Amino acid sequence: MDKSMLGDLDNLPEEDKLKMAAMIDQLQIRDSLRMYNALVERCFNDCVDTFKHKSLQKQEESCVRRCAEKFLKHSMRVGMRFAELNQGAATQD
Amino acid sequence: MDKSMLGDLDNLPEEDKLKMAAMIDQLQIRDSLRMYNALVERCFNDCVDTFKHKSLQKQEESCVRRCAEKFLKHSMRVGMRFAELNQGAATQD
Amino acid sequence: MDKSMLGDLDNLPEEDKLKMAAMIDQLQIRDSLRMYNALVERCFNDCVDTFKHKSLQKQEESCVRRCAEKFLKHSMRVGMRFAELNQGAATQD
Amino acid sequence: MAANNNMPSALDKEQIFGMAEKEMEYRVELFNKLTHTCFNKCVENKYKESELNMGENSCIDRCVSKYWHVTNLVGQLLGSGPSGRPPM
Amino acid sequence: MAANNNMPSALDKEQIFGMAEKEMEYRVELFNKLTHTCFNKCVENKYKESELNMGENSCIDRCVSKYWHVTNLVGQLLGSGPSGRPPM
Amino acid sequence: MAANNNMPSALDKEQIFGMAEKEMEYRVELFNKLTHTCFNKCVENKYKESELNMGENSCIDRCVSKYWHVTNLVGQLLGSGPSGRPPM
Repeated sequence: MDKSMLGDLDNLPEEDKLKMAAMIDQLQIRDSLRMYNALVERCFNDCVDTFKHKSLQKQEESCVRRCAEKFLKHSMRVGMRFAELNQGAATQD
Repeated sequence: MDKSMLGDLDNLPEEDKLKMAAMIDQLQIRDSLRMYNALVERCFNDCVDTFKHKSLQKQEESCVRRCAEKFLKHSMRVGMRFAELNQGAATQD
Repeated sequence: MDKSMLGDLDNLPEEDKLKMAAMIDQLQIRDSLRMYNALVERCFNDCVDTFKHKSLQKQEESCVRRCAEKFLKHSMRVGMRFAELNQGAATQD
Repeated sequence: MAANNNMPSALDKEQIFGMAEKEMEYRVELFNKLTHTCFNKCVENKYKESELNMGENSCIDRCVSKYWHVTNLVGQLLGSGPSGRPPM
Repeated sequence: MAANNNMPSALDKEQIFGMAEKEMEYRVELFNKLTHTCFNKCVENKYKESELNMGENSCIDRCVSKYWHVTNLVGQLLGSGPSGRPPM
Repeated sequence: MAANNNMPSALDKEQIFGMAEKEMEYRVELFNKLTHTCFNKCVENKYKESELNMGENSCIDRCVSKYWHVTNLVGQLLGSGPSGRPPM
């Protein structure tokens, strides 16, 4: 999207700014829910492989915990690096 | 979504209830079409591996049929179990 | 969608036809952006496997170029064949 | 988020619709991922038969149950509180 | 679903737009899945060249054709009637 | 696409909203694909620990950087001009 276009947003009446903010909220909710679904799918796939029981076994449960924690830490780190690159703060190696 | 919020839906005028019902219809249509696309992709991937001909070979066609039938039966079973869990009817093993 | 329903579109006032055209534009933009994201993901996955450096190495860069070019040519060919099949112009082998 | 006076404004109503839509999209996506994951884990993909056999059926039941547990467990970790319901 | 009197109401119009949108989304998704699947099946992924060779080209043509047949076959099984068109 | 007179019409406004929405969806999808891809490339998936170790951390940083370069490179090839920004 061109910046000149984004500039036009300042000219929108108050009501439209509210509408835009609501849209952003909605996208963030959808994104969190998708992330949640994707995280469950990943940790289930990596940690659960036997189906002799209906309930999670101890070692499966702790695997899922570590998987989820690790992924969240990873995701935060990626977010920081991504933000740096978006701001042009990246340096070469 | 909090239940108190869903409660508010009862206070919506008739017109909005219709709108909500239409939205649910639309989501179901989209979901069916996505399921259809995903089923085609899966059965194609699992059943078709040689490309010496333009048309489906007999054994590929019967593989696709069995794949689709099996997936639909699977999907129905998952749906029943999922509904039970949603209703808290699940018992431990 | 049933053809009789599409027929109803002709009865829509001018304003709605514009709205429909805008919707199609939006879907095409979304589709292009998704294709772009998917292409980046594929070429990255197939071409980049070592992480000793922050920047792309020469052979990785040329791999990505060939990957993207090849995929675009592939996509155009698929588009032509797909259009033929949609028009019922397909012949048997 | 919804109005307290039981007469939601236009913007509130749009948000209620939007939330309900996201909630349903989430449930559909959960169901779809669960279905595909358990098919991959439990069903033989040579498709020699179109029926699910007994072993596949019991694997599916347990897979759904375990997937549900993982959903609740991850939901707790993501901070949706002590109970095992999805974070909405 | 559409009004019979050729003057669709506001709700009907929204549904017509919605149906058309879903139909287009479906076609786009079908095309995308087909494209990625046939790329996986037919194209060498070392990318030694940026051109598609003859073997790849003929594989692609047949792959698209077979994918189309599978789409129609599954559509029939899902009950869209005797003809081979997608279920809409 | 936007009106020149700084008072966008209803249709223009809908398009501005639509464009902004697509742009944000694109960035979210880019971030998600990047996150999952670099997790696959860099993080040991036996999950013996819940911490990222030093090797994983430096792999992640480089992976993000390389993914960014590939995004820019492909953007250039798709014709978004000489600079390396995504094609919008």
